[in-house]
Amino acid sequence: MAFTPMAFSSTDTTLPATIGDVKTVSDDMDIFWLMFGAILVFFMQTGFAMLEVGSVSIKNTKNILIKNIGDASLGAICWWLLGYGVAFGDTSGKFIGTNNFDLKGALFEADDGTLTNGYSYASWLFQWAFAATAATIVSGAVAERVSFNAYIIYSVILTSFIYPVVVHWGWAGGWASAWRETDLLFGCGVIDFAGSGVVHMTGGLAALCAAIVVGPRTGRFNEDGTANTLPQQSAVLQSLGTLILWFGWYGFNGVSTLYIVGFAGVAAKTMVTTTISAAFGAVTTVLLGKFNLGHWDGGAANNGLLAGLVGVTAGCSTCEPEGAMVIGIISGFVYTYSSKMLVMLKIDDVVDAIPVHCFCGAWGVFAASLFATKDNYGMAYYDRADKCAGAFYGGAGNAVGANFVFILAVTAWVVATCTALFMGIKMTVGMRVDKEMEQIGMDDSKHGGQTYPEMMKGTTAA
Amino acid sequence: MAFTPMAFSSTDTTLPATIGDVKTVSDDMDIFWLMFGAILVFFMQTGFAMLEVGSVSIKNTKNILIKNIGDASLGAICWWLLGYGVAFGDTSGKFIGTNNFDLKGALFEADDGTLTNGYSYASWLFQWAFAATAATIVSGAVAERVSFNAYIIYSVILTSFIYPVVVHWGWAGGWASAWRETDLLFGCGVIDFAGSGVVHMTGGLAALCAAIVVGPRTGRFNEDGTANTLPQQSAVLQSLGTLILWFGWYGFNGVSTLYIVGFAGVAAKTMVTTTISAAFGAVTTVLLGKFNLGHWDGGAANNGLLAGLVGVTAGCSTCEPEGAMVIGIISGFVYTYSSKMLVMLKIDDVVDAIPVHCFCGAWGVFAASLFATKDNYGMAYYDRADKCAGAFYGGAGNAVGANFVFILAVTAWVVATCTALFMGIKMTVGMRVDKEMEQIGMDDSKHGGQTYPEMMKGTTAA
Amino acid sequence: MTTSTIPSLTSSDPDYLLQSATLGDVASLAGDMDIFWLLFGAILVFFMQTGFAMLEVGSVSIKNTKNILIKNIGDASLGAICWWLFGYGVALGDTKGRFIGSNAFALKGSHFEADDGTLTNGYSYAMWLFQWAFAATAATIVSGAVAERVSFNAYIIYSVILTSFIYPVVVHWGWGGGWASAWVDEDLLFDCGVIDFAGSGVVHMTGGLAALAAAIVVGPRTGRFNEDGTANTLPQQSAVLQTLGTLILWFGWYGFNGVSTLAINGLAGVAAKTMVTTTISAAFGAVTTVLLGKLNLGYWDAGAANNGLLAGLVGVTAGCSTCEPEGAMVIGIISGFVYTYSSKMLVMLKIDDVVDAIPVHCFCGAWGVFAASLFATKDNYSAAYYGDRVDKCAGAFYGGDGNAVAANVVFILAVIAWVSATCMALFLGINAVVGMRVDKEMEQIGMDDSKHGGQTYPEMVKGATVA
Repeated sequence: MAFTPMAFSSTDTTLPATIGDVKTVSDDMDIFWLMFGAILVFFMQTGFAMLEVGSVSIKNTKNILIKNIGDASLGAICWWLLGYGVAFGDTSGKFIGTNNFDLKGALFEADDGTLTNGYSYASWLFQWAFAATAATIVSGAVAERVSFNAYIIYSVILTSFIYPVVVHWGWAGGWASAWRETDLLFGCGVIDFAGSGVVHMTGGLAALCAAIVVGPRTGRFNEDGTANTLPQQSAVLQSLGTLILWFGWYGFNGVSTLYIVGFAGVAAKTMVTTTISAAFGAVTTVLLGKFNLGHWDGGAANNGLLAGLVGVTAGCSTCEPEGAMVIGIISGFVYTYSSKMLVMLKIDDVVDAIPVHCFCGAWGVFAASLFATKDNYGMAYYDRADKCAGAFYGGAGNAVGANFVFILAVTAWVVATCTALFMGIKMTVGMRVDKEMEQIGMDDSKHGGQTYPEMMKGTTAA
Repeated sequence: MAFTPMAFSSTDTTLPATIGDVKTVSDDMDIFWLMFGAILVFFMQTGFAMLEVGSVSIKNTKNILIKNIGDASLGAICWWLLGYGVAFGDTSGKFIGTNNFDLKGALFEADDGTLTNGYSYASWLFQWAFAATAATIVSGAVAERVSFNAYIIYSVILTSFIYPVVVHWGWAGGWASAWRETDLLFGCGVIDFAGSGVVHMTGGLAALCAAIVVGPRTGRFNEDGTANTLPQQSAVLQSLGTLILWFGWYGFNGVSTLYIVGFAGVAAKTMVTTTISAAFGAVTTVLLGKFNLGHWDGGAANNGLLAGLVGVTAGCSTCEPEGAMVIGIISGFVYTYSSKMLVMLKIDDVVDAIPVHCFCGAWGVFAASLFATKDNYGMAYYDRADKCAGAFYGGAGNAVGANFVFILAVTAWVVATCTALFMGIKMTVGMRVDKEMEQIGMDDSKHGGQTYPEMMKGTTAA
Repeated sequence: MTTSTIPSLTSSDPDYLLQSATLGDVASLAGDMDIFWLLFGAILVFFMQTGFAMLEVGSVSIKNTKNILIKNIGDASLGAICWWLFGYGVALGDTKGRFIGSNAFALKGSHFEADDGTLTNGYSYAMWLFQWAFAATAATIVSGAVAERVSFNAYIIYSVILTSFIYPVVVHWGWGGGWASAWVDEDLLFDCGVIDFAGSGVVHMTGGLAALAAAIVVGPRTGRFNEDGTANTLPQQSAVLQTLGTLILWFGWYGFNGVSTLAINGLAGVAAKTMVTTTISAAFGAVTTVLLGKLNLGYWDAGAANNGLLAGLVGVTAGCSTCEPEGAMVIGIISGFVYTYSSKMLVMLKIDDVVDAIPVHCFCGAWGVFAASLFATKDNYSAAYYGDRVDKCAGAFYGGDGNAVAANVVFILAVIAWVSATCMALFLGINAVVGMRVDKEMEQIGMDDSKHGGQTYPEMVKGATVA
């Protein structure tokens, strides 16, 4: 507790400083920034847990809680052993990373090969929090009927393989990445700054496949095609979760600059556009809900907020506030009507994860290629702004091409692998709990008893 | 993900560094600091939401939740289009700001007129979070009977106009601001560092006007003048909200230095005085509660904590820990007895927002002019300490004059505009829901059904 | 709100940005960043109070809701007052016989002044805040264990004494100028001092041992144990709140462990690696405990996931900055075993711990201190502590001479002796004077009704009075 900072070997403060002295401080600040972001994004796990538990019936409370802790815990183990290497290891054919597994390898060593490369450790932490987010999206959609064994299998495979491959494509050495000097997709690479596509569309598509394979909850749809609203235990917990997600999203989007030195202005503007899109997403969805349902719907406010946040995640660093407004408004429409469409298709999504993450995610990637201004692109990315700026701001259209191809490729990859995965699970261990267990709820049968023993009549003490 | 920081044009780290190199890193750190604070203050929205929902009856749960999400969302839109410019634009007659609306204008551009001024974007975000706080204070006081249309109208006007004008007066180019070199009120300007007056008194006074105009909840007061305690759904949520508010308050007070470089010591001491005042506020109020009510009251602990926090917000950077102790203790008294007074006056405030924010806010502004030491004033403000230090620490009394005038002016401005606003709403769309809706609760009639359908007897499924 | 110049770099020369910078300019920037770092950590650790509050309230019966909530607010509030007046000085003041600090009380004294004696030493204020948040954590651990039957007066007395004296003395020993501290230059315990980076021993074992003493003295809740030696599960109001609390604790733990570097300049890499090992141990703690729970109970237990997570976090807290990820894995797995079986043992001994605070904090804390002396690598020790002691002080599994094992074992024994002795005296004294326990009737109907103005959830619970 008595030590002094180690940066300066000399205590004579009147000596001239070198660039190296300044750079030491600057590098430490970048690591600080990344840890700050990692912690914020990790807190989104708490948000998802509250949102999901608030949305299910009381009889499945403990089941959803243990899954959320599992997403973070199992996620950390998978990300450690496999995920980070698949995502950020040296590329094999621009398709997949092949080393730096297990926090070992050149990435995690300093130049002299022995000491720790602190920045890489911070980056591992930041990216782990993103990976856990992608995995969590699924568990909300298929809650209340998916089996625990199925959940464990898909969580592991999603976090170890399916999601990291998309990360490799979009953000690392993969074929669609913009973070390279040469050989770029359409001369630009995809604009998906914080992951409307990489994270949200991937999670949302996995949720879509899972929801189709597992089927709707018993009693969700009637024979005449209408849908029933099943009990939701607490709007309070859902709102708490949503607000925590908004809070964490400033780390998700803002800290995706990955550096603060030289990027503080980009980060600040990113947080502003994030705010504006979220606000317009919420207001639009509430108004649409009033129009469609006739009441001011609290759930619409929550999901509209999230829709606006997902929508702006790809373009948050490159759009102007006005662009963010348009992105948020359209996200509200995309959410509202894709949610209706899923009901018509009898796909049962307990927390509306598919409309929010899959459809608004895809919209977000597309929007990023429309609304990127040259100034912002130049600051957040590289000096390719003339070619790669958004179609609405004088870009040559290459960004639209790149982003469109990326959307299609991610859709193909995730749908193919996830359908195989979930069909495989269905045919082996089974995707779904049996009818009786679904009826009485999973807490009683799998998790040692009901929640709220003091409030619920006829329950066993936990 | 592969880019290198931009701060240093040369990679030869042995070259001598210039002041410019140091300043680049330093500016980025200041922006980081402000974003850090903005995110913490934004999280206070979650705190207010939990506190308010915990304080109302179950039948109005969704109603209060959607309002809280609206305060942040609508608030962002209003702050974007109007509020920030009114508050921080170039002054017109030291009364109101007149430009930099809509995130446009010189403030948001770098020196060369094209690039982004990152600091201003961060400042916008920080100040938006403050504005949302001011608006939220009202919704707690008038919960359970105010109409949704009325809520939307007053939220918009408060965030776009009434509150930003006070900000302009106290913190920007206005007549009472201390952040200027010349032409200061009493030669000093007001000491209201983080806004006991600007934010809390403004929000609390608006809440007072609203509560008077809308009238008490049905059943709150008996004909003989006694009051009934109406059902509060959950002390847990109220405490969760309070603790989240305390957490966020470190951003509210500590980061109000607005810079970390050169102000880190001020920020650290500010967080310490904030802690001490909160602690004494809680302990004092609990003891007064035990004395008055005969039991150890959890609500007193929560509101006493908040009273201590509001009280120290104006003087947090300029008082000593002993001063913070006195401020916290007196805040406990102010809260306890102003709360009693409101009950005697038959003004119904669901969450005790008026005692906490209005009365402790006014006390806080006054206290700041008493307890500011010369050393602390010199570090947090300017070199006018001999004239402007607190009356108890050798100041010449100018600070007392300035702060007192500011309290009166804010009271006059907010009471006049808010009374006009709420009376106007009352005469047009109406301030209050009808009797029947109040009886059965707003969730059923306006928001699509009751919360907790599984726990409450005789409710419809949500 | 001032103009946007760097105060330390003011100059009227228009070309001053091009003038050469001195080490002093850079050092002043670095100093401010270190304070920022510490404030960041303090706020995160403070948020753990919210986590403990939710965890504890979720674990008790509805009838004691307000009682546990007011205690948690009290831990932070009373804790701040005690830490201000006494605690910080006892912990981090100048040492007296390497046993106890003897100045810097009430935020006064040279610690809190800059070199010129008038201005504020910002770093010390930030340190006060950071250490206050730790102290509040230690105090809170007790209230969970003895919930639902301890009297409010007893709670106030032990909180004050724990935060003002018992805990700060341990801090002085382990982190201040005390006999076991590694942060002094000479005269070190086994030439190394204890490796307890963020406080598996200093904070968690201390809190956990105090909880153990309190639980023994106060006795189990009525109805917890049957005459035939079996135990009943008493009602827990909400698994949701318990989980919310646990997740908030995990969030705050990144401040607890990561920011315990106490500076960011030169130590950012250590902090980043520390957060990674913290994550890995937490993950393996949770998974191990859930699997053990499935094996022992036959179902997937959400409580096991929560407490296993916390077990992994407590276990890695001492060695977080010095172990490798593989070491963190082993620490987390063993923490899961330590938690599961020490929890069973307490039930067999008929010690009633409402939130399992003793297994998590006391037993996993002790394991954590021991583990730190096994798994510290030379590279990591050198980066987090001092380079010139590394051959002697690295972990036993990574080529150290065994001095660290000896120092850490002695520290564990000393903390056990100190906390057990002082806390037994404290709690027996309270029991003899004001009484540790509420009366039978109040325990039956719950403390909210009788002491805190009425039941929680008046609208949901039958027979509750309106609050």
